[in-house]
Formats: sequence, structure tokens, C-alpha cells
Amino acid sequence: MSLQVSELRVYYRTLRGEVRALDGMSFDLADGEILGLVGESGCGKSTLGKSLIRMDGRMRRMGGRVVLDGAELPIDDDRAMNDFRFREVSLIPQYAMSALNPTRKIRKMVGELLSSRGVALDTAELERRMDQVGLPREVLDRYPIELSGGMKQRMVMVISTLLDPSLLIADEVTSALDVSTQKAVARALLGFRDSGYVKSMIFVTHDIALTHHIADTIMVMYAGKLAEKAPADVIVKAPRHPYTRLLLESLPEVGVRYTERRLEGIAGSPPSLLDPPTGCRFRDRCPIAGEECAEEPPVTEIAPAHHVACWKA
Amino acid sequence: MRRYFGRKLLIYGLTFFVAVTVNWMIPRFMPGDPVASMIARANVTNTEAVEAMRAYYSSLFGFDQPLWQQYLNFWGALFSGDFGISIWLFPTPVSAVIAGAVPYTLALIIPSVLLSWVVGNRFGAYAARRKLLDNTVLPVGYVLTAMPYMWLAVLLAWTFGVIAGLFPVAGGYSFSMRPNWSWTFVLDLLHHWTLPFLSLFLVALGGWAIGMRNMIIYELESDYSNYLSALGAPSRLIRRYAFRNAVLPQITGLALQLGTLVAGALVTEIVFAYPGLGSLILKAIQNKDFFLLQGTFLFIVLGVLIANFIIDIVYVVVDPRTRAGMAGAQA
Amino acid sequence: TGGGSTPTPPASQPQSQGAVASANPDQLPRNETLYTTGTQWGPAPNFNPIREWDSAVGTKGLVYETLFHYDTNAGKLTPWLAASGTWVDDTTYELKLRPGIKWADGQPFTATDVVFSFELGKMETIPYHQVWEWLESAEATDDQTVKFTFSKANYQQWDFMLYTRSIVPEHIWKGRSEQEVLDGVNENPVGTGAYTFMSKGQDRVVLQRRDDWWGKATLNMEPKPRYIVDIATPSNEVAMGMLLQKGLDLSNNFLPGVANLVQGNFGLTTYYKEPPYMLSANTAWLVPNTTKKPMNDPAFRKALASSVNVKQIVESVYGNLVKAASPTGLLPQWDEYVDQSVVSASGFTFDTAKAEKLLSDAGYRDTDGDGYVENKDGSKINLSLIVPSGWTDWMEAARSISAAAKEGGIQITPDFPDSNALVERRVEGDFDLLINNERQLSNSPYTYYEYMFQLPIRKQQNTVNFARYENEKAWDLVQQLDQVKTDDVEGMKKITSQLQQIHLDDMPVIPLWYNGLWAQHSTTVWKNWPAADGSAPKTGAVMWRNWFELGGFETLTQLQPAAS
Amino acid sequence: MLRIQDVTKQFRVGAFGGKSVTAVQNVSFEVAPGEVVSLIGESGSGKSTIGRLILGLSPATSGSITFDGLPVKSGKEYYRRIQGIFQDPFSSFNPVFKADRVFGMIKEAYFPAVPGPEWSERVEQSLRDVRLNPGQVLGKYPHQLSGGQLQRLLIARALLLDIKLLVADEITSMLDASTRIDVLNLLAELKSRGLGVLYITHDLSLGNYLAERTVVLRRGSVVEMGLTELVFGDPLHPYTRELLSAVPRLHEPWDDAATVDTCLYHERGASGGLLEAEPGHLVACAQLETC
Amino acid sequence: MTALQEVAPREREGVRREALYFAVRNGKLMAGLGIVLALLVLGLVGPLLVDAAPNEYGPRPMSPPSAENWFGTTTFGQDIFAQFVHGLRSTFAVGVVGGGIAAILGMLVGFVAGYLGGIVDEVLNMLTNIILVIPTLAVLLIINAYLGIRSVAVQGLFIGLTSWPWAARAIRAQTFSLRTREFVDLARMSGSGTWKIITREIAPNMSSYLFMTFILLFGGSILIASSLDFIGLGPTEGTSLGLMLQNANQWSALHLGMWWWFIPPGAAITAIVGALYVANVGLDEVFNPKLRET
Ligand SMILES: Nc1ncnc2c1ncn2[C@@H]1O[C@H](COP(=O)(O)OP(=O)(O)OP(=O)(O)O)[C@@H](O)[C@H]1O
Ligand SMILES: Nc1ncnc2c1ncn2[C@@H]1O[C@H](COP(=O)(O)OP(=O)(O)OP(=O)(O)O)[C@@H](O)[C@H]1O
Ligand SMILES: [Mg+2]
Ligand SMILES: [Mg+2]
Repeated sequence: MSLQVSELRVYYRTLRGEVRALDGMSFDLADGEILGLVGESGCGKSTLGKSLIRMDGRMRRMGGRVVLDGAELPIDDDRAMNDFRFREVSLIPQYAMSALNPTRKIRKMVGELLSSRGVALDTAELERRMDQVGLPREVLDRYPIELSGGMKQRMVMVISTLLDPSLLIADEVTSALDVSTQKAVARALLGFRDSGYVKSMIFVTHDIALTHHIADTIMVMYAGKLAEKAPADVIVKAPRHPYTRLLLESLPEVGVRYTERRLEGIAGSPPSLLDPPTGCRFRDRCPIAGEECAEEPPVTEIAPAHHVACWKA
Repeated sequence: MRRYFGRKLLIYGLTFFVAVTVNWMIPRFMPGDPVASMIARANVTNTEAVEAMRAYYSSLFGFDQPLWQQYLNFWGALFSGDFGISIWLFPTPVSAVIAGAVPYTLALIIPSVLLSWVVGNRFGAYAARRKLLDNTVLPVGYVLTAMPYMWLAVLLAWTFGVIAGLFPVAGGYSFSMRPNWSWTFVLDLLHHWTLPFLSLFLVALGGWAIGMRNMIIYELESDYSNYLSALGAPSRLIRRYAFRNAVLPQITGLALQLGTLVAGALVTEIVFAYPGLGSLILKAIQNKDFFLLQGTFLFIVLGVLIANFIIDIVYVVVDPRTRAGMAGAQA
Repeated sequence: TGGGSTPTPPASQPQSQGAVASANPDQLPRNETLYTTGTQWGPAPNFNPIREWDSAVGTKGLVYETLFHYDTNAGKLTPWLAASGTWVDDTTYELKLRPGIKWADGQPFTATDVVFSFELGKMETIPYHQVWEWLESAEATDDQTVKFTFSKANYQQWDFMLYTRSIVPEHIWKGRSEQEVLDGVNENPVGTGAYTFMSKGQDRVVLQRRDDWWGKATLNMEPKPRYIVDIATPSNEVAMGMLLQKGLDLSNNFLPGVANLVQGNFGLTTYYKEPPYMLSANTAWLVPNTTKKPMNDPAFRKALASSVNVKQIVESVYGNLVKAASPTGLLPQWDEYVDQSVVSASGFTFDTAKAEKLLSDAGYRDTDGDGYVENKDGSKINLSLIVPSGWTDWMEAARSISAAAKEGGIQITPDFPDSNALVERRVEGDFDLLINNERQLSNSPYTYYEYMFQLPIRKQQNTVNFARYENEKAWDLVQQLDQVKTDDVEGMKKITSQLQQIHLDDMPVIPLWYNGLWAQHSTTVWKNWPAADGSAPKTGAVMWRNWFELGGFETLTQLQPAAS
Repeated sequence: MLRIQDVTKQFRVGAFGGKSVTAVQNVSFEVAPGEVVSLIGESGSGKSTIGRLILGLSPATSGSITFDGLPVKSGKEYYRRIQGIFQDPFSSFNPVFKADRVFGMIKEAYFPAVPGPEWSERVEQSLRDVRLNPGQVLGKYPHQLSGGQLQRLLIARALLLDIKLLVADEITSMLDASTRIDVLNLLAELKSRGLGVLYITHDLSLGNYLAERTVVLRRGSVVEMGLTELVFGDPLHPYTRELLSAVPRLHEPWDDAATVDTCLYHERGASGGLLEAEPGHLVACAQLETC
Repeated sequence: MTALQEVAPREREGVRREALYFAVRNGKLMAGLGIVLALLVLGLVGPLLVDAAPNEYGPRPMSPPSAENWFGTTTFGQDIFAQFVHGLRSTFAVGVVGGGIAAILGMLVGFVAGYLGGIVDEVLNMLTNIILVIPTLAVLLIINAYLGIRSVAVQGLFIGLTSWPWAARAIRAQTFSLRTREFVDLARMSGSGTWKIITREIAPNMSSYLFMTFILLFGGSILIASSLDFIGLGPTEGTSLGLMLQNANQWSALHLGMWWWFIPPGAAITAIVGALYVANVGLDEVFNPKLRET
């Protein structure tokens, strides 16, 4: 067991009250596992990612714990967390395009970053990893502005994994890229796992199809809670949570034509996390909701490694 | 790169052209006749003598030629370094008058601009996001920038000069001195230079500190800073990067501020009777010395343009983004 | 001066130059140096004695000298380069020069130099060109004698010429073009005077005493300061600051509030210990443009004169640093030429009621009830009083005049154009009222009356009769005055009395106050400054151009080091 | 109806237009009434530029765009018949005003004479047409509405005018998967009412879902176009194939075989047109025969 | 990327309400505005309260602050408090006129250049750059000296005419980014013309920014005016804080120890301008969540 998250609650403090962006998340992540995290916009995916590495000023942990490789992560202690960052937990941010200091050549920046963490820059290793993602070596002697979006994205990937962290969080790393670059980046992530640069990975996206290609397990979130978590194929082929099902049904696959098969979206909109309703949070939009849904459904393991939070599953 | 500088040069060229043209127009189209004032001062009553003098001075200043000719002559003279003859200090050439004053002004402006910039930026960067310092540096900085130059000058003169008697309040060097490169003289120069310098330095310092503080707060919130802290980089490194990036706009700011700083120097010189361009301009205005005014004005414009150009070059050297943009590099 | 506060002296004296004097050859010894200011306002532009109005301090008087000086107290010429001068007949003047005088370059000073200097005036643009309208010839009859022959002997003006024109060395100046003479910088001046220029800087000139100066033996005089440093302070308050910091010995600036300092313990002195503190140097006049309505009416001008509250200007604006002028406007030095009977019969004083009466008698009434009188034809009167912008004391004075005139019912609006524009308007006659003080103390009231009455009126009036007052009789009298020998005081008085009558009857210009011969001295290093009481010298302590001949130089010879 | 003929667009960049970038080159295609044409291509391929040209928001450098035979002319009359909707619903609304201002602007410009109550009626009808509850969306600020709601408001706005063509530029890329499909379905319904739609996207699956015909764009030029089933079913141009292969599909692994040699990327020169590979399927590839 | 992050704002609070909420809690903003307002009120009401005319000679020249003369008197016995309150008025007037004109010009040039782009932009940009590089105080000196600026309004006018370039630059940059926003295109497709788009779409979006620009221009004008006044190029009618400083200096208040003459005007200018700047930071924090202290 590489990562264990239990009953994690992270709220945002705002003027109007607390936004319960993560409201009791529990899940495990094994060594070597890639976890795809999907869900509608605003369901708390990024919050989870941030909680695991660096909470911003408005986030508060309201409960729960995170254990990585047997050690508890002091996620709300910015200082203590520093020892884990980069070495144990690392991140490929959503904003990879602007994540590199624009006024430093990349080689220098990497060198300074590493030495600030007390590690000497191993150029050979760095270049080997760049080769692996198909980055030419002269990139190191360029400024970030001189790289294309895809190149920057891959460079950030290489940098983030230089210290072989045991957990890598990749938050929406592909959403701004076009399909061909998307594919290359996704492949590179897989390669990193396979080469052992990272042990396990959380891949955050809203593109289920893409997740399916790289993730071993897919976790679906809804309104700050876990809805369903299962091996990728299981989620795609035999989803049990009504939300997952509806989500999949609304995906226009290549080949699906309006004239042939009309897809439907999910009616309604997700609840406000400021003051979430009691009981099952999907209840209002759920076509099969029933009486029991007024009560919050527990996460149950209905099959090996298949967790669902639904009374009807 | 070439285009960038080409463009800059074009702007500077145009600015210079406009400035020179406006400048040329001053004595010709403004009320007040320099020839009349020359004559009035000479205390001549006799009509013929007045006429003779009028003719003489008109030709001396070139007013007897057609306007376009005067304009061309003006440019011609300019390129041969001839700014005409001062009326107030007749018959000293304007260039000589300016040359006498410029060292003082430069000695005030250059150190105060550079030092205030460097120190102000350090200060501001240091203060940003440090609650306690921020709460002191910020108000002090604002009070300093908000001070009219001359008021700070007057306050300094009053406290350190009149009350404490630590510094002289007028002149470029002691009146008992004759310029030479002995230590005593240099120390004396510095002694006189201190208060005017301080007044310029402090006002500008406040501005830079504030500017830097605001810039760096933005930079510390930027994506690359967040990324670095997510990777656990120590705040020392993050601050260093943020500083470097925040300094860049401050460089452009320096270019923008030059004009104001020059103006500040003028006022300060007047308060401290410092024998630089500021005192000269004031006298030129009071004495309607058009030619001297033209000369000083051109000199300042030229100085500011050159300084701007240097800043532009520096900017290109320090900011890779401009270079990359100019080379049209696309990866 | 009301309950004026007396500031406390500064804590210490930062400029203790004397201490290290001997250590550094480039530093002037404090106890042998006189620091002055109030004459130059920027770097010295030239050393050309012909440019009497803007040459470096001391060019005339310290470096170049004149034939005579004029003793303002005794009211007569003092021989200087000349040993004597006499009218051999009504149109011939013979000048004897002192023997043994040498130029600074060692060449002897001779009669040809004098002739040469006067003949420079034949050039049209030289300021004293007009002397050749009535001077026929100047010739050196021997090394020590010059004979001047006149077509018309203007005695009063001639005396003025004698002490105001510098004598320049022929052997150096010969062959200079008109332009060089008028506009030349004259970089290395060679004069006969007691000083030479030692150095010149951005804000100062330094003069050094010539120990081989002829006057030391011949006149038995020696100016005491070995060095004179004249500093170009940009403004009066800076001069005051330096004076207080003991950086200056003599300030010839108008220093408002100096009365407080004189009374406080600052080591500052002025000529008088009490108001007006200063000697008088010139008269400030209110000049009406007599070509314009209603200033063309003598009755209106007289009413105007009565409505000006000079006392308030003297007290509030100047803090009693000046003196109210007598109705004749003649300087106190010329008191003997004032005909008291004329003054008491026709003089005026500030009297609002009188002004109102004069106005209504003359037909100026407030017909529309706005508090101001109208012209006789009912049109509004709104006079603008122009004063150069930036001349703060005059600006204040103009405001005061306007306020007082309002009481009397005359509407006057102060206006502050730039001095250049003002000069142009004055020259062209494009003004209602202005204040002017351009005539200085001289050897004769003639210069004042010339200023008041000169005819003919030209399109442009450059230096005199700005009021454009036309009175043939008066001008005739002025010319007659010029023809009176300068030692004939009674003859002069007879004419000046008539002129005073005309002046007071017609009021072409209205005298306001006497501007001071601003001189405030510090006794820290030098003492025995001129003062009204005791045995102190009675000369003026000024470095102003054209004043060395009027006693400024003599003051230098009377100074004593404070330490002695 | 809409006819684009040999359109080229160059942008001048740099000081005084020193350099120029060709964003669109020799593009020709048509959109018929009631037809959805999808414009597909990678980022920067010139899709949005074409959309803006059609909408008259920027002028073409050369070539002609005609609508019902008349040239594009940005102005009230033109926009009565053609409207556009853009990628980002949040930036399409002025954040400082209420969202329903977009309707007010239409009234002000086109229907000043229509009395208030009647206008409200029309607006509400139009909102219902796009399946929005008027009560839920009127009088709210943009940030109080969801992306899907906002996009639908924009469609409703366009429908107030009797438009014939809607240019929809990536209108779903900022939306959730489920909202996205709702908007797409709405477009499809409009089509059936006779509205022509130019659907611009980089998501091939969406283009495929909706469009009768597809135009594939690469670096400003058309590389392949034709009936959607032909283009997607039998892509001829290597670029189209590569694009298709890169699309992640739920039930199939990525198809690496489709990645082809770069030598095949030779397009016909700017001079050449497109080859007709089969009826209704045009392609630009010089070496088509060899692959 | 940023565009994607914007999907979340459904939960965002009302922008305005939030701004107000932070505004009233922002110490800098409140303190700054408070000081400016207090001085403004003093300037407006003060002249009604003191009966001494500002330039009228009084009976007690050179007296330090006392019950009769709160701020003491000048060399001529003028009541410094009377001058001060009148001076405040004209100082604010110069700020409003100068800052207002500069803001209008800056907005005009900035909006037009930023929105129209192309050759118009090039030309305006060049103009802006030219005026930016020319040391404006020197120009003002010349203009003032020759045209004889003799009233507060004209002084403000000239300051306004020369101090807009940086504002134009900043506004242009903002407009540039706003112009690519899609609601601008939408407005064009609703038949709005250029002018309407600028005033109704773009400007309201930068209202806080424009306000802040005005504040800075306002403060700047006051400072420039005081410098001009000080060198004797100020208005000749009436009084202003800069003129008071000039007078104090000219009449040697410094050397005569009359501190009460030169301290209040300078302190007031500093207070007004400084408070404006501080308020500006406060505003910045209000409108820019990133800067809020967490
Ligand atoms: N700084 C913040 N302050 C207050 N609320 C926030 C903040 N950041 C996020 N939230 C709220 O927290 C909830 C979860 O946000 P989060 O960013 O984790 O969603 P997400 O699933 O990553 O969405 P997306 O797919 O749009 O990135 C949302 O309701 C959002 O409005
Ligand atoms: N205003 C402009 N000035 C200069 N170049 C431009 C401008 N607009 C677009 N371009 C360039 O034209 C090309 C095509 O841009 P366009 O926006 O049409 O692409 P797109 O296919 O819509 O891309 P995306 O999928 O990213 O929206 C790009 O290279 C772009 O840089
Ligand atoms: Mg997210
Ligand atoms: Mg696009």
C-alpha cells in the first residue's frame, strides 16, 4: 500500500462559509498503480491533488489523514510537508505552460532547484529522461519562452520526477493540448511509471476516455465525495454508480453520430458545496433515486477493488 | 533584434525631432522679444544706437533670416554643438554655460537614481510578505514618494543644516575652496552634495520600494513560484526568482521615471542653490534667456533619451523574453 | 515690526574654513577673505567694463577704474585716476592725470588711454555713445593731460560721465572691433585697479588683491581683504541662510525679515540699527501712462497719489526696511535740492478722504454704485498695475496699492506679467500703471528729472519717461539744469524748485518709497562696517555694479579683521 | 448559402507589420441551409480565423466569402442572418452586467420598435426553445449561471434574429461532458429547423457526432473534406489519420500503426486544389496513390 | 490554464458585494480615503469658517501658532490657517482638473489605440512614447513661463495635457487584452459601433482600474503643481499649498525659524498624495484577490 487516504475533509474558507470541497474521501493507492481521477468540474479533483502536496492559504483540513509509504503526511503543515515534497510527493501542475521561471535557462533552473534541495544535478540522468519523452537536449539551454506548449509540459514532467517520488499528481496536464500532443504526453507518463521514476500516480482529468488509456484504476468523484472506484476496464464496461453510467453515456465516441444514436446529458446541476444537501448528493439528478437515498450511502466494496457509494449499486 | 532597436531608434529620433522643433519655436513664437530685452538692459536711450543694436543683435541671433532658414540653421548649429549664445550670461556660449552646470547635476542625478533604484528594490522585495516590515516600510515608503521634492529638501536643510548645523545648505563646494583634486576638496564636495542627494534619493527610494513590493507580491503568487514551492524549494530560491522577474518591470519603470527624476533634481537644486542645470533653468526662465533655456531643455531631452536607450539595451540583455520575441524564435 | 519672533542662532557653525586654512594652499585663508553676494545670480559672463550692466563683480571699480569717484555724503567728485579736472572755459575741460600709475601688465597709464576710452563711445552701440552728441573732441596734450572740447557743455551729465566710465588700456584694446568691444568677454582683464581676477567658477568669482596697486602709495589706501569671493546666490533666502551660517560677510540682497536678525544675537549689522536699517539707493515710482484715460488727467493722478498707502507698504511688505519717499521723490542725499515751501504747499500725503474729494471735484463719480468711480463719460475705470512676476515684494506692494485705492474708489487690478513681457509693454506704452525704480542715486537730481521729463516722446521709450508725459517747459528746465555748473548749487536749486512745482502739480510719476542700499554684514570675520553712529565709515557697503565709485570701494579700505 | 472561395488570411505581426503569418490559405468550402459542417484541426490550424472571417470580424486578405451571393459586410443587416458563438461562455458575457443584457442589445439594435411586453414574450419563447427556464436565468449575472446555461443563452440570443447560419466556434470545449452533449443536441435540433451550422472543434468525436460534412484543416489549408462518414470512415490524408488515431477511445487502445511517415505530409502546393478521391470526398495529398 | 480554471466560478460570490465587503474591511483603503476626505472637507468647509482673507495682512506678523492664529502668521501677518484651508481647495482643484484631464486623455488614447489597433495604435503609441520620453516638467516650465499660467484651472489644464502618457499606456494594455474577450465580438455582432463598444463594454470592465489610474494621476498632478508653484510658475491669483511653500521659502521662513509656515503645506500635500497612494494599494487589494492578506 503506497498511499492511504482516509476520511479526508478539506474545506475552503470563504466569505459565505465553508466550501466542502473534499468531504470524507477515503481511498488507497498501490505501488505502481495509476489512479485516474474523473468527475465534473468543481467536484474537488484539484482540491484532492493540492491537499496531497501543497494546500493553498484558504484550504483547511477538517479531518482525516493521509499516509504515504507508512508515514503520515503532515498535509496542513506547510513547513513539515516540505521534506516530503519533490522527494516523496511531486506534482505536474495544470499550469505547466507557466510553471517555469521565464527568466532562467532551464538547465540553470533545474540545477538551482536541485541544489536547494541538497541534491547535485546529474546531467546524464536528466538527459536520459529527456530522451525518453523525446525532448532534444538543447532544450536545457533555452529559456521557457522558446519552447512550445507540449515541450514545456514534458519538461515539467521530467523536472517533477527527477527525485523519483513515490507519488506523482498530474492535474489536468493534457486538457490544453491537442490530441496528438495529448497522446504523447500521456504515453510519457506511462513510461515514467514503467521506468520506475514514480511509483504511483494520480492522474486528474475530466476526459474519461483518456484516463482509460493510462490509468489502472479510475476513481469517479461527485460533489466532493467518492462515487465509484474500480479498475479502469470495470468502470468503463461495468459501471455501477448511476452517475458513472450517465457520464459514460454522454460521451460521444468517434463513430457515434447524432443521427444514429442520440446521446443524453445528465439533467440538473451538481449541488453547491457551500451547503451540500444531506444524504446522497447525486439524489436530485439520479434517475433511480429512492427513499433510502435520503441517507448518505457508505462506500462499499461490492467486488474486489470495486468501491461504490450508492444504495442501488 | 535589429527591428526592435530600429523601432526604438525611430521613436527616439522622432522624439528628438519634435523636441528640437518645439524648442526652436520657443524664442520665435512666444511672447517676449530677446533682442528687446538685450537692448533694454544695455541702458541705451539714443534712437540710432537702439536701432543699431537691434540690427546687430537680430543678426547675431539670426532673427533677420526667413523662418525656414532659421530652422535649418538651427539644426545645422545643433549638429556642430552650437546652442547659440546665452542672453543672460551674454556673451557666453550656451554650451559653455551648460558644460559648467552639468557635472553638478549629473553628480546628483546618477547616484540618486541608481542607488535609490537598487536600494529601493532590495527594500521592497525584503518587505513584501513580511508582515511586520511591510507594515513599516509601506507607510514610510508612501510618505516618502508622496513628498514634494522641495519640501523634503527644505526639511532636510532645516533639520540637518539650520538646526543641527551638520551640513551646509547651499552651494556646490565651500566658498573658500578652489577646485582641485585634493582630498579636502573632494570631501568638501561630498559634504555639500549630501543633502541634495539625500532629498532626491529618499523620495525616489520610497517609490521604488513600493513598486517592488507590489510587483514581487504578484510574482510570489505566480505559477512558477507556486510550482517551486510545490516542489519544496526553499523560499530563498523562490524569492530570488521572484525578485529577478519583478525587477524587470522596474527597469522599464526606471525609464518612465527618468523625466520625473530630472524634474525633481531641478527643484532640489533650487532649494540647495546647487549650481546645476536646475538653478540654470530657473535663471534662464527668470531672465528670459531663450537660448539658454533651449540648450538646457535639449540637453535634458538628449540625456533622458540616451538614458532611456541604455535602459532599453539593459532590458534586452536581462530579459530573455524580449530577445526571444525579437528573434522570432518558435519551437 | 509687531510681535515679530526672534529666531535663535544656529547651534553650530559648519563652515569653519579658517581652521584648516594653512594646510591647503588652494583654500583661501578665512581671515583674509571677504565673502560677498547679492550682485551676480549666476556664473560670471564677462569681464568687459564696457558692459557695465552684466560684467563680473568688480570688473569696474576693482579691476578697471574710473577717473573720479563720487562722494555721496560730501556731494562732490573725488579724484581717482585723475588728479584734478577743471573747466578752462565754458566748453573746455582739462583733466590732469595722476602720474606713476601702471596697468596690471606693467605698462604705464597715460592720457592716450583716457582719450581712447572716451573715443570708444564713438561706436554707435556703446552705451555712452550719446556723449559724442555734445562732446566735440578729446585729445591728449601730454602724457598726463587730456583736453575735452564740447559743442554744448552739459555739466551735470559730464560729471556723471567722469565717475562712471571705465578707462581701458589702449595698448590692449586698440584694434578691437565694435562687436568685440560691446560683446567681448575680455577674458584676461588688465586694469589699473586694486584687484585682479584670480578664478571664476560656476557660482563665484574670486578676486585677489594687487599688492603693487598704485593707490596704496598715492592715495594711502588699501582694501583690506586680500581675497574677495563673490558668490552667485540664486535667491535672497539662500543668501540669508549662508549669512546665518557665517559663510558670508556681506549680503547685498533684499532680505525680508532681516530686522529681526539684526536685533537678535546673530552678529549681523546694517547701516542703521533701527528702521529703515539701510541707506537709500533709489526711488520706486508708480508710473501712470499719461497717454491713456483717465491717467491723462493731472487731477486723477493727484487723487491716485493720495490714495496710495505707502506707510502700509513700508511697514507690512518691507517690515520697515525701506523708507517712504518724499513727495518730490528725490533721494535723501539730495535733500538740499528740495524746496520745502513748494512741498508744503503742493505736496501730497496718503489721505483717502482727500483722494475721494479730488476725484469728485474733478468729475469722477461712482455712477453705477459698484464702489468704484467711473470716467467722466460714465465708462468704467479698471486700471491694471503691472509688476514683474516673481518680484515678491513688489507684488505684495501692488496688492497693497490696489487695496488702498479701492478705499479711495479707484479700481486697480494687480497683474504680474513676466519681466520681459513687462519691459516690452513698458517700452511700447502698453500699460496703465507700473512700478519702476531704474534710476539710481547719482551726482545730481538732474538724472531724476531727465527720467521724469525727457522729450521727445518716441514710439518706444527705453529708459526714461515711461509715463510719456509731455511738458515742453519742464524738459526745457531740465536741459537748463544740465547746463548749470555742478558747483553752482544755488543755480541748480532755482531750477529744481520749478521742476518740483511742475512735478507736484502734474504728478507725471508718483514717488512711493526709497529702496534700500541693501547691505547686511556679518561681524564674525570683518568689522568696522559702515554704520550711522560712531566713527564707523559712512559709505555704502555694496558690491553692486556702478557702486564701487559711490563709496563701495572706500568701504573695503575701511574694513578691519574682527580678530584684531 | 455560405460560400468560401480561395480565402487567404494573413496577419501582420511585428512593428509596422514587418512580418506576416498566414493563418488561412486558399480555403474553399460551402455550407448549405440546414447543414452542419464541422471544421476540424489541431490548435493554430486556422479554424477560428475562418469563423471570424465569415462573421466579418476581420477582413480576408484575399478570396471571397459570400452569403446568399452577397459579400460579407459586417453590419447590422449581415448579423441579422449570421451569428456566431464562441468557445468560452464566461468571456462571452460582460462580467459587470447581467447576463440578459445580450438580449437587450439585440432589441436595441434590431427591434427598437417592439414593445416591451411583446419582447419579453419573444425572449422567453426563445429561451424555452433552447430548453432554459426563463425564471432561472433572467436577471442573473454571468457568474451565477453555469457554462451550459450561458452557452444556451447565447444560442437563444442568436435565435431571436431570424438567422440562417450559426458559426459555433468550439462552443463545447469549456463544458462538462454531460452539459456538452446537451448543447450539441440542441444544435442538432436547430439544424432540423433549417439552420446552417459551421461547427468548429478540435475534438473529432464531436464533429463526427453532429456534422453532415467535415473539413479537416492543417496549418491553414484544407487537407481533406467531404461527407463525415467518408472522412472519418475512410480517412485518406495521413494527417487525418494521425488525428483520428490520437483520439482516445473508450473501448479501443491507441492505434500506433496509424502514425505514418512524415514524408507523406506533402501537400499540394498552394496552387493546387483538392483531388476528388471519391464522390463527396476531397483530399489534398500529392502521394495519395502510394499510401 | 487560466481559461479552464474559470469554469469553477459558479461558486464565486458576487463580485461587487465581495469588493464592498473587502473595501470596508481594508485598513489601507479606509485610512487613505479617510485622510483625503478629512482634508477635502477641511478645504471645502474651512474657508467658510475662518473669516480672515488668506492674503490679508494681519496685526501680528511672524507669530507662532496661537489661539488667534491656529497655524501662526506669515511675515506679513497673514493667517496661515486661512491660507492653508484656501490652499487645500486649490490643491484639490488642481488635482481634479489635472488628474481629470490626464485621465480623460489617457483613456481616450488608451482605448482607441488598444481597441482599434493597427496603424492607429502605432501612431498613438508613438505619440505616447514621445510625450513619455520628453521630460514633462521641463516642458511645463517652458509653457508656464511663456504663456504665463496664472490660474489654478489653467495650471491644471497644462498638467493634464502632459501627464497622461503612462495612463494611456496602461489603459491600452488593458484594452488590448479585453478586446480579445469574446463579449466584444458579441457586441459587434449585436450591431454596436466602436464607440459604443469602448464605452459600454470595455470601460465598465476596467472601472476599478480606471479609478485607480485617476487616483494616481490626481496625486501626480498635485505634486507637479506644487513643484511649479514652488519655482514661481504657479497661479498668481489665490493661494495654494505650493504657493505657500514658495512664499515661506522666499521670505526665508526657514532661516527665520518660522517652521509653522512651511510645515503645514508640505505636510498636507504629503498627506493627500500619500493617503491617495495608500488608498490605491487598498483598492488594488480589494479588486485583486491575489493580493488580499490571507
Ligand atoms: N480558492 C477557493 N476558494 C473557495 N472555493 C474554492 C476555491 N478553489 C476551489 N473552490 C471550490 O471548491 C470546489 C472544488 O474545486 P476544485 O478546483 O477541486 O474542482 P475540480 O474538480 O478540480 O474542478 P475543475 O475540473 O474545474 O478543475 C469547487 O466548488 C470550487 O468552487
Ligand atoms: N489577431 C491575430 N494576429 C496574428 N496572428 C493571429 C491572429 N489570430 C490568429 N493568428 C494566428 O493564426 C493562426 C490560426 O489561428 P486560429 O485562432 O484561427 O487557430 P485555431 O485553429 O482556432 O486554433 P485553436 O484550436 O487553438 O483555437 C495561428 O497561428 C495564430 O497564431
Ligand atoms: Mg481542477
Ligand atoms: Mg480557435
